[in-house]
Amino acid sequence: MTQATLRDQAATFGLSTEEFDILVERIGREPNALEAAIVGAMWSEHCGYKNSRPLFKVFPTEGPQVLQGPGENAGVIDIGEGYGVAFKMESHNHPSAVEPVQGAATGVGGILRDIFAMGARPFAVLDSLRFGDPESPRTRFLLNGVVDGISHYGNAIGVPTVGGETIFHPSYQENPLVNVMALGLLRHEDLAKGTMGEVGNQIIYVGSKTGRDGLGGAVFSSADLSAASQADRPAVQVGDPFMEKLLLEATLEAIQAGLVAGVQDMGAAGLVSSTCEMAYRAGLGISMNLNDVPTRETGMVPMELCLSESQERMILVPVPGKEQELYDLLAKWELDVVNIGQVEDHQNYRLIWDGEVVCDLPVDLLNEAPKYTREGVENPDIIAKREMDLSGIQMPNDLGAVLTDLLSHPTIASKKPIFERYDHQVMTNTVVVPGAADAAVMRVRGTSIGVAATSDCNPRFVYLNPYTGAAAAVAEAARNLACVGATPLAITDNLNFGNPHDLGVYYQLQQAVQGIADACRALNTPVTGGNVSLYNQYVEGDQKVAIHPTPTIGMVGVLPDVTKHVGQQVPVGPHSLYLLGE
Amino acid sequence: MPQYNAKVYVTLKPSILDPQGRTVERALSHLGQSNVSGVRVGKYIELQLTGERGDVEAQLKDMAENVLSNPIMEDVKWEVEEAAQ
Amino acid sequence: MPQYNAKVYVTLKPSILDPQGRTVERALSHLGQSNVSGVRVGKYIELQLTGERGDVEAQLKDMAENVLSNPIMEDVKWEVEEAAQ
Amino acid sequence: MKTAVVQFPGSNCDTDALEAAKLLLDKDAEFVWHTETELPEGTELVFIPGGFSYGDHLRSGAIAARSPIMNAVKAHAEAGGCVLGVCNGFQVLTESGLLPGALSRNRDLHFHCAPVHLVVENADTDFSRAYEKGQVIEIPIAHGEGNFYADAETIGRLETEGRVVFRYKDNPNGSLNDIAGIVNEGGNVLGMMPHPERAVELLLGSEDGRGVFESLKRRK
Ligand SMILES: Nc1ncnc2c1ncn2[C@@H]1O[C@H](COP(=O)(O)OP(=O)(O)O)[C@@H](O)[C@H]1O
Repeated sequence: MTQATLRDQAATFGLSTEEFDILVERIGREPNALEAAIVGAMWSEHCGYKNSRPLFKVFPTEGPQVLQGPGENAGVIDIGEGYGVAFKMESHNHPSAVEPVQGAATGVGGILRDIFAMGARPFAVLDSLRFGDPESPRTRFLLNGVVDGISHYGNAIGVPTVGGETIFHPSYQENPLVNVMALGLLRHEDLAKGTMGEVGNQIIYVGSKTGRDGLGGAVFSSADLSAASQADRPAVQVGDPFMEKLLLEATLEAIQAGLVAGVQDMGAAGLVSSTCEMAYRAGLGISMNLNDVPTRETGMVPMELCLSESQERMILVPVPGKEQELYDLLAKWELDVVNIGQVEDHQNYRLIWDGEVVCDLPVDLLNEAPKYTREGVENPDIIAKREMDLSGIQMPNDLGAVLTDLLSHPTIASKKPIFERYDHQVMTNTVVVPGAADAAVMRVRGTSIGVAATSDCNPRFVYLNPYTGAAAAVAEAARNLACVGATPLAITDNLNFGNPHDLGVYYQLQQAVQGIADACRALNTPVTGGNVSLYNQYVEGDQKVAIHPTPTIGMVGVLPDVTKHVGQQVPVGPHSLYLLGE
Repeated sequence: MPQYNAKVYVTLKPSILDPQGRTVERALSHLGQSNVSGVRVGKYIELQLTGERGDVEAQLKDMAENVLSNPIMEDVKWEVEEAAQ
Repeated sequence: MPQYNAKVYVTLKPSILDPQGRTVERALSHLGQSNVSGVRVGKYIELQLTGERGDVEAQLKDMAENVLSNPIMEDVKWEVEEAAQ
Repeated sequence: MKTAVVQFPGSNCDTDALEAAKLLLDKDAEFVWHTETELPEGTELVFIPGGFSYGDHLRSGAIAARSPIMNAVKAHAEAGGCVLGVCNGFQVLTESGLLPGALSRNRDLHFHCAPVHLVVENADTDFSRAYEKGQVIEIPIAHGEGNFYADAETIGRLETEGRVVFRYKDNPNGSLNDIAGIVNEGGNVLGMMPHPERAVELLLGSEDGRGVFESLKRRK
C-alpha cells in the first residue's frame, strides 16, 4: 500500500481522514500501516473515549472512601478494617449480539481480569441485561445464549453471580445489552496498579497464547452493528474459564508475595492497549519484541499480534530483582510466561519484528485521542412524547386485570429461571441471594462487615428524560442498597447509547452524565470508574435507530454489621406497613 | 418412504480456540501420553430422516449448516446412507 | 517417526436417555423438520499421535476406552490413519 | 478429625470446604495439591470439594480422577479411611471408581443453583448418624451435571444395601431413583451432589448441612 492510499484507507483502521492528518502532523511523518492500525485502535471509542471523556469532567470522583478513582483497571473503595472493594462494570453488547454464549462469557472473563489486576479477589458478579421482544425467537436465542455464557464462565471460575436486571424493550431487538459488573475484595496493602514502573523493568506476558480471535474487536465494538458484522464472524473470541482461574490464582499469589510492580489485563485492542496504557501511567517508553509473543497459530503478522483479543492474557511487570521468583510462581500454575520487552528511558512505544523497528510512536500520542464535543439537540419526537397530554387516557375499569398483566410482563415477572442458572453461593459469602431483595449482600469472612451491590437503570425513563432518568437510576440504586440495610459508598457506570454523531443521541449522553453526576454529588457516592458503549443501534428500513439510552448504574454499599441485613419478604405475624416518602 | 441414517461431524474452525482440546491434551501428556498432539473436541450427531433421497440430502445440508452447527465458529461435515430395513 | 491422525467417536449407550439429542430433535421439529428422529449427540475427538503403528493402535485403544470415554454410559469407536507427509 | 481438602486446578469450593471443616471438624484442616502422591500425615477425612476441575472438560471429574493424589485417596479408602466427595467431588469419585455409577448432564441441560429438600434415607452411616432416618433437610445444590445413572443391577444393589443416603424430595436433575448421595460398600466413602458445606451457618440461610460433619465427628 502506498502512503497516499493509506490516508484514503484511514477508515479501515477506524480513523477519519482528519484524524489521520492529526497523526501525521503530530509525528512529523507518514505512519506505516501497522502504526495507523495501532493508533486507530487506541483512538477508538472503546480505548480512547474520544466522544465521551470530555463529558466526564462533571463527575464527582473523590471522597474519603475512595482508594482508587477512575483511570485504573477498576475503582477501589474502603470498606473498613483494612479491606477495600474493587468494582467495575463493562459491556459486551456487540459480541453478544453476534455470538451470545461466547460474547457474554468473555464479557465476564474480561471484567474479572480487571478486578484481579487490582490485586482483588473477585467475589461477586452482577449482570444487567436488555433484550427485545420477549416473544421473538431471536430474543429467546439471545437470552438463552447470554445466560448460558454468563453461567458457563462465572460458575466455572467460581465467582458467584449474585444479582442483576433483565429488561425487555423492542429498542434492543437487534442490539441487546450485556453489562457485567464484578466486585473484588483486597487488603489495602495489596492494591496493584497498571503501570510499567521504572526504567529497566521487564515486561512479562502470561496466560493463553495469542490467536487471531477477536481481531480488530476494539474497532468492531465501536462501529455500527449492521450486515457487515456477519462478515466479521471469525472475530469471535472463545473464553476459557479454566485458564482464567489459573491466571487469577497465579496473579493474586504473585501480587500478595510482593513480586509485581505493575499488572494489567489484555482486553480490547489486546497487547497494544494494555502496554500503551501501562507505559503512559509510568510516563516512560517501552520496547517489545513481537517475535517473542506466544502464538497459537502459525504465520501471524505484527498487526494480528498487536490487536488480537485472545482471552485470558495479562501483562505483568516484575519487581526488579524478583523476576526469577515470579517466573517460578507462574510456572507452578502451568501458564505460558515470556519476557517480551522492557521499560526504557524514552517516551516512545517501540515494537520490533524480525529485528526491525516496526512501530515507533510517542506513548502520549497513543493515549491522548482527539476529543470531540458537540452541542446536543433534543429530538422533537421525544419532547412530544414527554409532553403528551395524558388526561385523555381512560382509567381502565378492571384494575385487577391491569395488575396481573403487569405482573406477568417478563420485565416484572420473577427472574428465577435466570438467576437459578448462576451459582450465587459459591465462596459461601452470599447472605442475601437473588430474588430475596433488590440488592445482594455478601459478608466479608472474618469480620462483621457486609458488602451490598446492585445494578439499576430504567431505560424508558431515561428515554423520556435523560437527565432525570439517569439521576433516578442512581437514586434507585441507592434505595435498593438502603433497603437491605447498607450505606451507599460509590458507583460505577456503563453508558450504553447510540451513535454520538447523532446530535439527539449526544444530547441524551450529555444529559445523562450530568444527571448521574448531580445525583452522585447529592448522595455522596462518587464515580470510581465506568465503561462506555456507543453505536448501539440497528438498521430499520433505511434508518438507523438508537437503542433506548441506558446508563446502567452499579452501586456498592457497606453494612458495618452484616447480621443487621434486611430482606423484602413480609415476615409472619401481625405487622404494620408504613409508606415512606412522597 | 425410505429411511436414512445420517452422521454429522461438527468441529471448531481451526482458528478458534478449543479450550477443551487443549486441556485434554495437557492431561494426556501428564498421564504419560506425550506423543499426542493437536487434540480437538467436536460433536458427533446421529439422526434418522425419512423422505426421498434428494430431499433428505438437501434437508440434511441445511440442518447441518444452520441448526446443528454454528457457522460463526464451527465447520460441519455429514454423511447419509439408506437404513437397512 | 511416523505420524498418525486419529478420530474417536464417543456416543451415549443406546439404553441411556440423551437429553441433548431430545432437545435438538424438539428444536428441529419446531422448525418444521418433523421427519427427523432418533437424534443422539456424542463427541468427536481428533488427535495426532507419533510412534510405530502397532504401538499407536494399542495406545489409542487404551486412551479411547479408559480416558476419552466412560464405559458406564458411553460407547466408543476410533479410526487411525497415517498422516500425509 | 484431621481433614485434607484436595485441590485440583479448577476446584472452586475448596476454600468453602476447608472453612466448613475448620469450623466443625478440625481447625488445622489443610489443602493438598493434586500433584502430591501422599496425603498429609495422619489424615482421617479426605474432602474432595466442588468446582470445575480441569474446566469440566471431556467429562466432569474425568481428568481429576486420574491425577497423582487419587492413588493416595484410593489407598486411604481401601484402608477404611473416610472420603467425602461433594458435587464435582462426587463426579471425581465415580470417575475414579471409588463409587459406582456416573453423573451426566441435568435432564433440562441447565445448571441449577437452589436450595433443595433431601430425605435422609439411611441415618446409620458415618456421614449421616447425626440425622434421623426420614428427616427432611434443606441443602443447596449448584450443578449442571448431577444426573445420577447406573445400570439396573447397580441401582438395585444400592437400594437393597441401604447405600442411598440422601434422596431428593423434588428431583432437580433427572437422577435415577432421585438419588442425591450414596456410599460405597464399606460405608466410608460418600458422594453427594448437594453442598453440605454451604449449609453450616444460619447467616447464609441453612444449618442443615452440619449433620454431615457432626456425624463424621462421632465416628472417632
Ligand atoms: N440477569 C440477572 N442475573 C441475576 N439476577 C437477576 C437478574 N435479573 C434479575 N435478577 C435478580 O432478581 C431479583 C429481582 O430483580 P428485578 O426484577 O430487577 O427486581 P426489581 O425490579 O424489584 O428491582 C433481584 O434479586 C435481582 O438481582
